[in-house]
Amino acid sequence: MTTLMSDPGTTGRFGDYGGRYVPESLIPACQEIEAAFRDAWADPGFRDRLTTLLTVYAGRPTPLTPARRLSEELGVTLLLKREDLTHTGSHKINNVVGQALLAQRMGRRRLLAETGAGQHGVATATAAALLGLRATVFMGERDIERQELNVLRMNVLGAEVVPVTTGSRTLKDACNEAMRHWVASTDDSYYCLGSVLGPHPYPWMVREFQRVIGEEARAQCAAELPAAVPDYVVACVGGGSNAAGTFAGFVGTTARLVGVEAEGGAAATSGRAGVLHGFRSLVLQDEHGQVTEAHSVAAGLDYPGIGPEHAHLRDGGRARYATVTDEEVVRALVRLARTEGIVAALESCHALAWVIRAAGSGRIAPGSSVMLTLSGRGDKDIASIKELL
Amino acid sequence: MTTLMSDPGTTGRFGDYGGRYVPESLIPACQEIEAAFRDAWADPGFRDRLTTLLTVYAGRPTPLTPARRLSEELGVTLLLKREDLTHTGSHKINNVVGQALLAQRMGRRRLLAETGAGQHGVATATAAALLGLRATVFMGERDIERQELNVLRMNVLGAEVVPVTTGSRTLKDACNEAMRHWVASTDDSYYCLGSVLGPHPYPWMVREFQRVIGEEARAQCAAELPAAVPDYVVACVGGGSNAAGTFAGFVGTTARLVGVEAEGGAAATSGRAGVLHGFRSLVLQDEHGQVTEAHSVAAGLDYPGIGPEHAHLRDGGRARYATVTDEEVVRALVRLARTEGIVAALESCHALAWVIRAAGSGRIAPGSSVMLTLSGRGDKDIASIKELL
Amino acid sequence: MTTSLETFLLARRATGRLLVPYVTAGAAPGWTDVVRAYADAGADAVEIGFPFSDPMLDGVTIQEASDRAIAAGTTVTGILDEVTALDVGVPLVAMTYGNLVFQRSGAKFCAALAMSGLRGLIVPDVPLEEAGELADAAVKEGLDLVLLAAPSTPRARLGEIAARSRGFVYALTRMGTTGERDEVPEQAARLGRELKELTDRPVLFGFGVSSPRQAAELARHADGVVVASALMRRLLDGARPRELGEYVASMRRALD
Amino acid sequence: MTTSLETFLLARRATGRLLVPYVTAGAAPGWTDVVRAYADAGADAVEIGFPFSDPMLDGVTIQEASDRAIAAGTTVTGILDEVTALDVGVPLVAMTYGNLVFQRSGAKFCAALAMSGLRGLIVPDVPLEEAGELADAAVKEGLDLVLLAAPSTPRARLGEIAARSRGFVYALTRMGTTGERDEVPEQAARLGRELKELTDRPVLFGFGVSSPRQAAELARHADGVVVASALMRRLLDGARPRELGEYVASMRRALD
Ligand SMILES: Cc1ncc(COP(=O)(O)O)c(C=O)c1O
Ligand SMILES: Cc1ncc(COP(=O)(O)O)c(C=O)c1O
Repeated sequence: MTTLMSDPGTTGRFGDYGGRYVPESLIPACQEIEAAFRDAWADPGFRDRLTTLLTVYAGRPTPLTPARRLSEELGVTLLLKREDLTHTGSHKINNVVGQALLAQRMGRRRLLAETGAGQHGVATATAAALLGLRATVFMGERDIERQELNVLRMNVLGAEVVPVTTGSRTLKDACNEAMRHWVASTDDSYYCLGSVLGPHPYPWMVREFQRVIGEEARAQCAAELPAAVPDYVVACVGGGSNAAGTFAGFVGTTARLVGVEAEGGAAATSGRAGVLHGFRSLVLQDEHGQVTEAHSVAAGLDYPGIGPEHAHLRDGGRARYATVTDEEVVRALVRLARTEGIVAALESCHALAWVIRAAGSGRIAPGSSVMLTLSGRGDKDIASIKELL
Repeated sequence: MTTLMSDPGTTGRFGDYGGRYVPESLIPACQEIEAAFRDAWADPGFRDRLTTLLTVYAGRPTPLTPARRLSEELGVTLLLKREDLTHTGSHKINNVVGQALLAQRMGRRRLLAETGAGQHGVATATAAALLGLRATVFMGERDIERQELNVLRMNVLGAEVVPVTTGSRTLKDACNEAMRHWVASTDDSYYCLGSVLGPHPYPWMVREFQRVIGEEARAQCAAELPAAVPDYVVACVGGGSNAAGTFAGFVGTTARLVGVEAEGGAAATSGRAGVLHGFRSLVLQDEHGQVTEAHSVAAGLDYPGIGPEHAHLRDGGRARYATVTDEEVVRALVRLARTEGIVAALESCHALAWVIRAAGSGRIAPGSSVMLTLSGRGDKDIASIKELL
Repeated sequence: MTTSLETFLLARRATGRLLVPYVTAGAAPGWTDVVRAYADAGADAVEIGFPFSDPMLDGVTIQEASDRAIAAGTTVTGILDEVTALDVGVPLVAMTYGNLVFQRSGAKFCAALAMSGLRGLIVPDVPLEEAGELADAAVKEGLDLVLLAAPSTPRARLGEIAARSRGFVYALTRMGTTGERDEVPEQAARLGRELKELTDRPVLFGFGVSSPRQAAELARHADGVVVASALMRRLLDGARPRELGEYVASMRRALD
Repeated sequence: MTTSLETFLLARRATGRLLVPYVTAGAAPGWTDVVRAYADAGADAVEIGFPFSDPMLDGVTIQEASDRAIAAGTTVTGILDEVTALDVGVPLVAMTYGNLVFQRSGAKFCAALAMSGLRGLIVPDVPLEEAGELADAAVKEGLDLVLLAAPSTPRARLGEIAARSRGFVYALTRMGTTGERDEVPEQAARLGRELKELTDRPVLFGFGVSSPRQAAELARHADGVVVASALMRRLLDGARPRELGEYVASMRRALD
């Protein structure tokens, strides 16, 4: 590969990672999606339609909010990229609108999706309703219990939510089940994957659909910061889509890129190379190679792998990956709420918790500027942190 | 009064309605707020600060989304003004940011607010946190039970939520209690009223802070519609702030203005002239003059009065006020979700329910254009409509 | 009795401090006996609350009394019927909120009050600016419309209130709502002094007068007091008219 | 036994249809007896599943078998130890997922399999494009890396798969995951015909072969069948090795 965060070619490799580790039955479907995406992405008409929907429907561009009071407390200039203000409340919509348009272009009539916390499921159900497609969302039985509200949202939006009762009955099993279902229905169904994961072209395509975060933020930083480019660009990492989209806008600059994972789901830090859900990357697994469950206070980060491009960025040193504890995250959520009036998603608060810690310890030098992607809003988390307050 | 929806002068009268029916102890506070608002509203510096916060913080301008699939089904061109995409999820933030800036300008250190469903309370807690003010929110004990999530949001934002245990223990009692508290603390506290209600200058001031909805929408309609102006402009009416802000942008055009109330809280339709919470307007009351409770599936419309300016617009025939049933509203919510992927607030779905009915009956002629203000998002309502689906 | 409220109070003031106890009409069965007991205990006038669903200026005690009264079916017409039959030798003053006053019109409300023999009217949510028509109607019916003055009222405005109030000037001891408090606020003393400088009309303190000692202390700065919550709390707790009369008598003694 | 899987199967095919039953290693205590019973009942080879936590291509039955096996402490090393001691007269073929194969490296994994006497390897999530290195390593260890072909595979690609697969070509009867189904899909017949045109290697159908009748029907379009879920469901339901052997024998009879 020549330039970082560019087209990974037909093999879909990011250094040692990525690829297309799927059963033969899915190969034609993946190839067809890759071809359709290449074609669409080069078509100004498609780009226009996407931009129009993101603008008039999903609320883009999202603001870059200077966190004035918190900046003062931390001694750094903190800018928040407000993905929490998008329709459905997280960056997931950027990707889903893109893929739904692609599915429509390919003549597919149904979207399949996996979901953990339910954010991607809700976004998929939303895009399906918007374009008149059907949606089937796979969700672990345990997550269904924990995230009842998002299940209801999907129902209201007309999506079918299929409980997954196998394995740990959480996100990774929902991925397995979505893929199994896809294998059986590639003719009429399109698998709308929710992060920079899965077989080629998904990690690349999802990053491209999320690139809008980083590109907007970069232009907004140029207007906001004397130095035009922030010293740090920080985002939380579950699968890594909001981070990938953010980093894509800054990878060619001097900004230091930091991805922040949950301590209990830190594939970049504690994972080993492995193959899961169609791609090779860093994966949390036991000594025998059985994939382990990730655990964090943020359901959206409970994924035992990390997007292959992140593994590559880590190996090359272009991005750093850090972890924070659940306790730091909840404290960060409350602190942001009380200083800026923003209740952010627990996922996003991982990025913030790292900034708070790093600014406190001097690791981020006083006076530095930090661009942080606030990937989603925290309404969904309020009930669950009730006991932690 | 000369022009409709202009400055109501020092008496705060809209025809027969409005005024300042408050205890003598509040008169200086009301006068001081009126003077401060007149001063601020004429000050480009204040306007700039407000516009900046609405833009970089609250997510304005909000899009005008063409509801393509629903339009086709209804045979009209339906455009949705997306207040659901603002920070905290409803138009309430427009008003609250304005009033919080005013309070700060006046040297006040605490915001008082009443809240029913909790949307205005959350918005107030948000603006207070943003500007480093304290917030005390009065909320009926029954509403606290029904809207636990919004109570938690306010707590996380650092606001004090005071349960109101008197009367019907809902919104109107919360208003009474907020006013009582305000009487005792005008020196350091500012009463941040949530709709176009209360003593002068509130109905006027809140309409001015919400005017941004109508002004944006009018410009967006001009770009979107061949005729530049829609045939109908429709908004739901609780106290009437989102409708007032919307109408303000169109009152000088040929658009027909329609406010939609809940059948069980239809002050414009079933109310009689009366005095409540500091203003004269149409009020739901029994034959003896005791104010009755409003009842609707949308907690934010459970107010027994209507803003005085709406009473005036009704009397003069410039705006029409209609009612819809709870059942129509829930059906409208599901229909919008399934055709457009937007889960709107039950309050906003009142406006939609009327459009669906009127388009169906031919009252809105086929081919007409309708601009509808979607005042908020429906996440807060999902749990409560679960049984109604 | 045909003397106006103001004339009556001025005459009484010549010989001592004024005491005006309050009762919410309908808050207990036989509430008219309470009015009688107040008068017998030495009240100079009695304030009768017409209960309203949303008593914005009242504290919890009077809110509860109002709720009870409304729940028991109390209506303006019903109160007026009962009051018509009531002659206790001192003037009766109605106290209620704008929504009840303006049900039909201020003029009709005043006429009905006058017809039932009431001599005064207090409407806390109808301040100076909104009082015009109502004041005219009251004058026409020989009813004294009492205006309120607050610690926050600027001096120029106090003058206007003092000039346009009839019967007496109702001076609020504090900025809060009604209800019992212990201290006598310094601002009350100031308000009393200012009003006394501005008018010869009686000036009565109201809001939070909760003990004979406090009543006496307040009355030093003006012409007397209105006592409401302290009495209504006892009534809600089950006190009989006789016991309420005894409490008023103790106030009377403290003032004399 | 040192003959390669492919040589062995070609020889067997000369005399009849091929039957390859499957068992998840560790899904029940004494699972090696199941392997033996299969062989005794006339299996031409036995497929041994190395359980993986996330078996993307497997249906509920094999998922459950895998979960049970993992919960019981089954590991790759443990399986290999047991298999080393196992000689049942027909070749054993490992079936597992990429993550277990690439734990250290494909080469080491192949070496370990070969050392334990396994003759073939099936890795459903390692398709043609990703199989390069692994295929080389397998060749080096004398292990046949079996590739899959699907009803969705275009003809040109089928040719490549047929050319690069070793041991046999694993033809998927349908696009869904493993599990029992009743019908014999038309697409299976087509896939079988095409593969037979493209290669002389044995072509075996797998996925959803759930009755002797169906096995016979499928085998008409190719060289034989792999039977998995139908057997594993019985095993999960408590069937003993002998009963499983009887079921395989009934398949055998149906094929012959
Ligand atoms: C708000 C939010 N942020 C972040 C994530 C993590 O996903 P990713 O790492 O792909 O951005 C999720 C996943 O559900 C989410 O909902
Ligand atoms: C979403 C939403 N819409 C409408 C309303 C009604 O208020 P108003 O009539 O002042 O716009 C509310 C009040 O809570 C609300 O939350």
